[in-house]
Amino acid sequence: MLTYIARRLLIFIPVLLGITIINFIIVNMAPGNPVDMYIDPNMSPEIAEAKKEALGLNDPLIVQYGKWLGTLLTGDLGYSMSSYAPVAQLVGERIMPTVTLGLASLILALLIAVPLGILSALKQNTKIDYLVTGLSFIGTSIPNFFLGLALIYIFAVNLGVLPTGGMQQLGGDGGLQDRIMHLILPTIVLATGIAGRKVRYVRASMLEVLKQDYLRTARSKGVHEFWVTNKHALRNALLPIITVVGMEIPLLLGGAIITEQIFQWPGIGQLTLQSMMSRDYPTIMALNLIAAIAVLGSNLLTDILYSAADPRIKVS
Amino acid sequence: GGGGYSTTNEAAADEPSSSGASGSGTAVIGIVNPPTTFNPINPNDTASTQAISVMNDSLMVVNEQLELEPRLAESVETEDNQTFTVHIQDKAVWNDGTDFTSKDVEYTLNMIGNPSVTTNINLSFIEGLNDSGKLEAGQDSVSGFKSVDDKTFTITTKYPVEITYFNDSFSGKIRFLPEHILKDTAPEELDKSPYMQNPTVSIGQFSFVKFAKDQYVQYKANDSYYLGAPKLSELYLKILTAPNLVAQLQTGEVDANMDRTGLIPVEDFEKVSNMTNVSAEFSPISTPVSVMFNVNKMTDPEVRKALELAVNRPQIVEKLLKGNGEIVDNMLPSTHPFYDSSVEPYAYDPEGAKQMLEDAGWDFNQTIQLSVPVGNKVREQAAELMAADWKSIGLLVEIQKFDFPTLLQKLVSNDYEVGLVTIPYTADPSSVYNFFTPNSAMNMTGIDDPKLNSLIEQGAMETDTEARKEVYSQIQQYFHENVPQFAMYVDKLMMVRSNSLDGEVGPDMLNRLYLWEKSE
Amino acid sequence: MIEFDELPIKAPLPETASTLLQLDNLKTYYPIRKGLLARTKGYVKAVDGVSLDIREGETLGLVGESGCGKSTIGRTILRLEESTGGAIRYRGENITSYPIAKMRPLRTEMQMIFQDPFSSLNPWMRVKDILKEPMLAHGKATNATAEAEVDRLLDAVGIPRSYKDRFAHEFSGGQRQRIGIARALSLNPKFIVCDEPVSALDVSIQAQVLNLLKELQKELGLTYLFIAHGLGAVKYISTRIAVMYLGKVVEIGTRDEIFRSPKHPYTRVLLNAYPVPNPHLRGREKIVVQGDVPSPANPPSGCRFHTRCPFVQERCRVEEPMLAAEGSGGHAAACHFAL
Amino acid sequence: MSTTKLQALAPGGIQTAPEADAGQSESRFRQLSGRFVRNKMAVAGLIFCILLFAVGIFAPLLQPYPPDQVTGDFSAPPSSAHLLGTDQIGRDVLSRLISATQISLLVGFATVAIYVAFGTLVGLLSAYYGGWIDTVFMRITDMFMAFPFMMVILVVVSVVGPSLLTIIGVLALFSWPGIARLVRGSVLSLKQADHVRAAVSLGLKTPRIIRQHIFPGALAPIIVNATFGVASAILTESGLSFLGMGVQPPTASWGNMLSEAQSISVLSGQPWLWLPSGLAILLTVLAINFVGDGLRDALDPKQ
Amino acid sequence: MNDLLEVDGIETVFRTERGEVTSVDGVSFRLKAGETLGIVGESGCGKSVTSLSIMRLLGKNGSIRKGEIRLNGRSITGLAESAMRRIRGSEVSMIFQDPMTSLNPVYTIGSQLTESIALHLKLKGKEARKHAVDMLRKVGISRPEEIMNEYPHKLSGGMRQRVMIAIALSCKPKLLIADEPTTALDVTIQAQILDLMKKLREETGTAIMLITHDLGVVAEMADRVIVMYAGQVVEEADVFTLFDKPLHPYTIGLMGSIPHLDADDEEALSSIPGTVPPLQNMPPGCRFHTRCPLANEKCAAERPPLMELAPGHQVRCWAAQSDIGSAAPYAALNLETRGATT
Ligand SMILES: Nc1ncnc2c1ncn2[C@@H]1O[C@H](COP(=O)(O)OP(=O)(O)OP(=O)(O)O)[C@@H](O)[C@H]1O
Ligand SMILES: Nc1ncnc2c1ncn2[C@@H]1O[C@H](COP(=O)(O)OP(=O)(O)OP(=O)(O)O)[C@@H](O)[C@H]1O
Ligand SMILES: [Mg+2]
Ligand SMILES: [Mg+2]
Repeated sequence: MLTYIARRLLIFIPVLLGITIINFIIVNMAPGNPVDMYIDPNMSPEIAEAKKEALGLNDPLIVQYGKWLGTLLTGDLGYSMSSYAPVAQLVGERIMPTVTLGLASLILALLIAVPLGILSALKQNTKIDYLVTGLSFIGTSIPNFFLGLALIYIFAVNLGVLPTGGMQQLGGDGGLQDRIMHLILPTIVLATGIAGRKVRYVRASMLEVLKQDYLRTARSKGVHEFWVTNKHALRNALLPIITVVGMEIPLLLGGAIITEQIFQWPGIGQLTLQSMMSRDYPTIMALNLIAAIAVLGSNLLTDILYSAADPRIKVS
Repeated sequence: GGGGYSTTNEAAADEPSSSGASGSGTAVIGIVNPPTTFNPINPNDTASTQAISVMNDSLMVVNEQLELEPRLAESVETEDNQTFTVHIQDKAVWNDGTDFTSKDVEYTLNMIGNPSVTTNINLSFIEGLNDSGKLEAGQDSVSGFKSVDDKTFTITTKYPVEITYFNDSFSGKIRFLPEHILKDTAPEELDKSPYMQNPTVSIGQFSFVKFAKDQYVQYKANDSYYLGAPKLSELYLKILTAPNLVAQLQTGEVDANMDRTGLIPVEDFEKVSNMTNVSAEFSPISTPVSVMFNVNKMTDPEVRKALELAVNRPQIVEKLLKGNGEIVDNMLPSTHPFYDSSVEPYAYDPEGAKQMLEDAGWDFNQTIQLSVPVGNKVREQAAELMAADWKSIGLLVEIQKFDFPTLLQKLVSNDYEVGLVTIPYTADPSSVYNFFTPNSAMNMTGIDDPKLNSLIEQGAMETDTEARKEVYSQIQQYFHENVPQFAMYVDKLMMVRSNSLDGEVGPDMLNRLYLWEKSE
Repeated sequence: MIEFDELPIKAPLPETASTLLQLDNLKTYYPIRKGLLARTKGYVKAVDGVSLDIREGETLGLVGESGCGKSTIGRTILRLEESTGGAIRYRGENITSYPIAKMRPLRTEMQMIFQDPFSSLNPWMRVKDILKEPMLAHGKATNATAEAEVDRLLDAVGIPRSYKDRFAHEFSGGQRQRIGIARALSLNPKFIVCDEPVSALDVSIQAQVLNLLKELQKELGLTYLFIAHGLGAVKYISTRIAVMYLGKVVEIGTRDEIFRSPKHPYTRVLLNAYPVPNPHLRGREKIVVQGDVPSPANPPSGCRFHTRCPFVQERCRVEEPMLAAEGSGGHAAACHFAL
Repeated sequence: MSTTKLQALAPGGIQTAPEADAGQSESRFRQLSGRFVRNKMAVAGLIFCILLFAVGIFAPLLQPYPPDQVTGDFSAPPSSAHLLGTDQIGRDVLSRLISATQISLLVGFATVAIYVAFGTLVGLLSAYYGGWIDTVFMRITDMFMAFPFMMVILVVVSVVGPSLLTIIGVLALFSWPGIARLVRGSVLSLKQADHVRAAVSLGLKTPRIIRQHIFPGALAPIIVNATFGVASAILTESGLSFLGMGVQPPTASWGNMLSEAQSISVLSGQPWLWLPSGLAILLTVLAINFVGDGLRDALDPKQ
Repeated sequence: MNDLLEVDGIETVFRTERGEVTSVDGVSFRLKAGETLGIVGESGCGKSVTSLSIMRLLGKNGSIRKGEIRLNGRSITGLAESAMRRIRGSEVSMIFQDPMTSLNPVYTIGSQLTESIALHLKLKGKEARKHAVDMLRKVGISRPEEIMNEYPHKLSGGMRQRVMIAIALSCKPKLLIADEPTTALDVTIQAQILDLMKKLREETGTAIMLITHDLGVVAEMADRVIVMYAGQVVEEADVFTLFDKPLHPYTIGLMGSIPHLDADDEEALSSIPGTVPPLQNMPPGCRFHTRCPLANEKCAAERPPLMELAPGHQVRCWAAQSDIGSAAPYAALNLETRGATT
């Protein structure tokens, strides 16, 4: 197991290097740069040039990349070019909100999707099945931004029961209850899409398992149908879900950009958009790196979890 | 000639007793764009400038009539339009109790001039700073600065300038660094110093408490404020999306929207006007949205003029802005003191425009690229209307939307044909016209006409106000005729204030925060 | 690389028939990858030093338990699997490392019939296209003549011509197996590897297919390597039989020799374990071996059968027996105590 | 093949039972369509899609007004002149909806066509040839999979400018790894299938083996994935439109029409501005998903 | 009557997408305590469905439309599901063809074994475990304590089938239904399992219903044999009679098509031409007539009933009935009944 993890981590290195290189090129190809961003007609072309020089923006890309990688290897993500805050701090502050939102959405989505998926599979080709299927499709086809606004309109503006956005009440730390109140709407928005997709997977996986011979064995032992489903079938059906959940993580980061934007959730997504808009190269690079690590890490975690959950699979 | 302002602060005079007393109540101002930095000498963007000015006063402030009023300064005076004497308010103290003195001003100026400090402030008109606004190598202090005493100093400019110019470029613009806090920080470390992330020591109406990223900036009353302690105990700048801003005005979570960075979308005007818990009005002045021509590609002034004539600007103002706007011809709105009302904006005339184009030999098979920045929906919609207008006279138009950095890069490097951009102006008109000289890093139109260059230079150098007005009239006339740029529209911004908030909102609202009151 | 620590041993060859195919100490290993860099940490020794001769016109039956390497031999002969060591000689020519292009003309001579009639036919092609494809690829027919050839092939395997527009899934297992045979015949081969062609079929259908194979052999002078794990079919169709255990041939001989006087204990166990469809023989003495076949990744030392052999001796555990001819006509067994 | 010998070999004892369903040799297609037709939702979805295509193709004929022209009051509610009202700058919503159909379908289908073709190619080659080609391809695939999708799309769109082509290209660029893996997986297992082994032993050339014997087997998961891909491309475009990076105005797409609903007033008071495009997205995604589901069931060999 | 199991004319149908199919059509037989009944027949002829009907495990779309099944004289056809569950695994238990898929891959052998022990014997914890270990030992598994904690994939096919047998026998059932228990196994392993079953049968006196299509296995194990074809019983006799003197042309054909190890025949194997007709599309008359060399008009038109031609020997064939005792019509089959030669 340990060698397996070590090997996977070893493979990460070239992949990450590739990702950062491609990303570096793409980001630098984007027109605009952090200096020109801050419009001031009194600035002379020379000083703008000097600024670029000072920030190293005039070096060849390879040199710039080398410098970035060099400082990265010393554990330093550099300083933001727009706020001059250490990038590590900027990103660090945003990770928890995004992780919180992502985890909450995943959990909510699974809490919805697993029972519905199972129900749908057990009642295959009945009205219930069609209803669940229809709902899941609707869940996957509502754009996040639309659902978000609609929920704000209903729950925050009309009913006034939930805050429209943000992560906590102004000023205070608000306490747990306050945070949860703020978490509800964005979580619902993100979870809706995930749940929609997951229901289909759980259903398909359950249908597959329901065909298996070992269920017949269980029945022939006189096991109650409830346990046949919820013990013998369920555990097998949930195994592939682990992989699928792992695949959600990159989508979560992506979906979060819009959701965080709508709900003013101070996470990675928001920072991404801001640093994109200000061409804050170090921050963009750091975000990208972290996202890539998150994706690769979650892949690895999924595989490990899978092998832990499924006795048949031994990672090697 | 000479001139000057002197002041006795009314509020302080009215209620001197309030100084030192704690206020009560919390006000929340909604903004859509988050501030990115609190560095007083490097405010990157409007939101940052606003966030900084809540806690840091400048020597003077601009009021709603675009006039400069003294603030930290008791007076700014000059005899020869080259040496400006500034008296600092006696009572001005940093919020930690340290006296605010000429030393702070000197330190700040030296930092601005220091080549290794990042700043977007350019004071190249001050003696001792080179054309880039930096100290020459080997120097570490600005020779144009002279400290007279703790509360008095003089600034010498390289050449005579009008006092408005001086105040606009210096007194109203510079906010100060606390020398007693930062003096041991090496200049090259200044940008990254912890102070810039957590600027609790400041000299303004409120003091910084906390910046919850992407959510809000929290301030508390500066009880030792030299104009008297604010009546509120707390103030927030709350960062929201536009729909949420409207929603929260309705729910009462937000008390007012910020000028310029807290826009109410046009489609919500009606909804907001109908809200019972808030009162809404339109700000008297706003910024023209410029249509920029790349004169190297759109070389013929007649063509550019024709394109201006072909835009149905009344429709934009009447229907899109629902009447809350005006039509002007170029960079300044009609409320600007330097606005020349004798320059009549062209009337909408599609037929005439078409004729002019034909006369100019325009190739109607040529596609015009219209570059539009994303982020302001009304501006985008107006661009679509403009494109439709142009199409209706037989032109081929292609809209390309870019995020702001991309667009700016294209404009600055003259890699576009027609572009939209909003350029904020200040009380002194020279700042906006500086965009049209080759001396600027930001010459978006690429225009380099000796006549215009000399007019703009004259405008900056002229010390007599009336003479300046004359020069700027000529510039506006030049724009009217040559059309390197024209204004698509000027929209009046909706300013909303909760009924429970007692205070002024509007373009200069940040000047008067300390007078705001909040009833429950 | 693999060391050639054993001398190649050939099964005895009667003078009467010429050798068509010769395996010379053939080895096919599948690598097992493990560790940090996924280096090869060991091998599944699926075929571990097999020497055989297949004579023109005969059927060599190959029997053994599941996983002992029978299919691997078949696939290696047809170069569907790369061998790890040893040589394959076809008509005296060493084809072990022929490149793909050089191998292609030989493909017309050697063919294969597969075990699973469901997966061995391309489900997306019509029968006639399945049969035409190889002929066209090798220029054995033109578009014009192919249709007639298809008819003849279908006649030969007993599928009505009218079915040639159908897809594989529209046939029963037995019929599919016939189509598989027709496809193998389409290139007019000399030698066919039949990899358990009847195991997946019902008993009554098995007989149809076995009869067909036998008849075709007689008519077309084919040579078969007939792989099976049941003894019944092998006995019916083979002239000679080789018994495999864990990657090695343990006994080889004519059909009668194998069935009448098996020499290797494993062969005897196999014969004995086979349930006889005669209730009157129920009470007969039986040798039931205990345990399972060991893993080919880690075969036992000495004689590979020693872990299950009812007659095991100390010597068997340490010394590996050679497949040595004994007595008449090339009947050989790899056992120290061969009977 | 010696024909004489074969002819001599009459199938004497070998008789073939009359096939019970002789005569009705369904083609594979007929059989699949038969199964597909039994799934009512899938059929409904298919009909809806066909209608959509018709709308897309005949869009210029169906639009009551030119979609980019200001033809009425701004934000006017539905009336007899404008059946679905007008948008915020006075253009006919119905006309725009119809012309948006064309664009959104183009985004959905063109994106999928590109990435499916590319992903399939990569997957096929990677799995068939294995070895270092596989390693390199798969590492590249990993890389593209680990890119945070939205973020990179934003960067690329701002680099190349947000034209319709860019959107299609960029969506395709970051969607192919999924299908490459899918195809690789099924090819790896198909490679072990006996009919592929047979093709090799018959001496067929590699391109033909891939084309004729491997590719069709990998097709089912590809088709299913592609249908879902269409739906998700349409959705992603709407997300990009929300961020101002979608299809460029004045061209209408469902996404940029829907993103007009970025205001509480519009949401609550002017449903004609968002409901038509919202419903169009919802129904199309639903329909395509149903079709995909139907296809999946119909193509499932276990059925 | 002291028959353990009485199956009386059951007809089992499945609702499918293409309409209803009758998989088992009027099957009747009896099984005494301690007896072993072999059921043979081609793939798809309804062997498994018959056994699943007895277990009432036909799934959602299957049902017994007609007939009755009695266990120890008590009808179980209409029994409530809860009562049926008490029977499954305790009175009647079952082992299946493919030991690779019959065990749940994510639970240990121990937990799958103790599940039914806890359910029916009401043993808990250590006791249940001890019983389970005993069972494993009984089916010849060495190191049973360790195996208890293993997952199925670690075991070989033979081991798994032993575990299945241990599970099936753990609650001392009166009837064990073994549905092709050795088909997936190698010959040497098959011999082990058959050996084990014989031994256990002697020890416990359990009646066995042994389903297979291998006549060798039947000859080895069964007391009486039922031959099924296309959902019907076509012949029933005790094992010796059936092998010595089969009467139905299908049975004869089946026996002719097995290559025998002990005969030196060079001639072709006899084979039954053609394939089984699909259930949806049964020919009228005798279901076998399309493949039968003896078929005449009567066979094509009239369905033959199952007729007792000798005591305990029942055949569903018009030809067999008309010419009992005479071998003449069978000459046309060109078959010999090899079992009789010994
Ligand atoms: N592609 C492969 N990769 C790794 N191991 C393999 C591969 N193919 C076969 N093996 C292993 O090689 C050994 C021999 O396999 P082979 O298929 O030749 O056996 P066989 O005698 O044909 O068995 P069966 O009767 O089950 O068909 C087995 O242990 C098998 O697991
Ligand atoms: N759940 C089901 N739904 C529909 N048809 C079924 C179902 N189960 C069995 N059948 C049909 O019933 C018939 C008899 O099947 P059964 O499984 O009893 O055959 P079998 O004799 O056991 O064959 P084998 O030897 O292949 O196991 C087959 O034609 C099969 O297709
Ligand atoms: Mg094999
Ligand atoms: Mg069965």
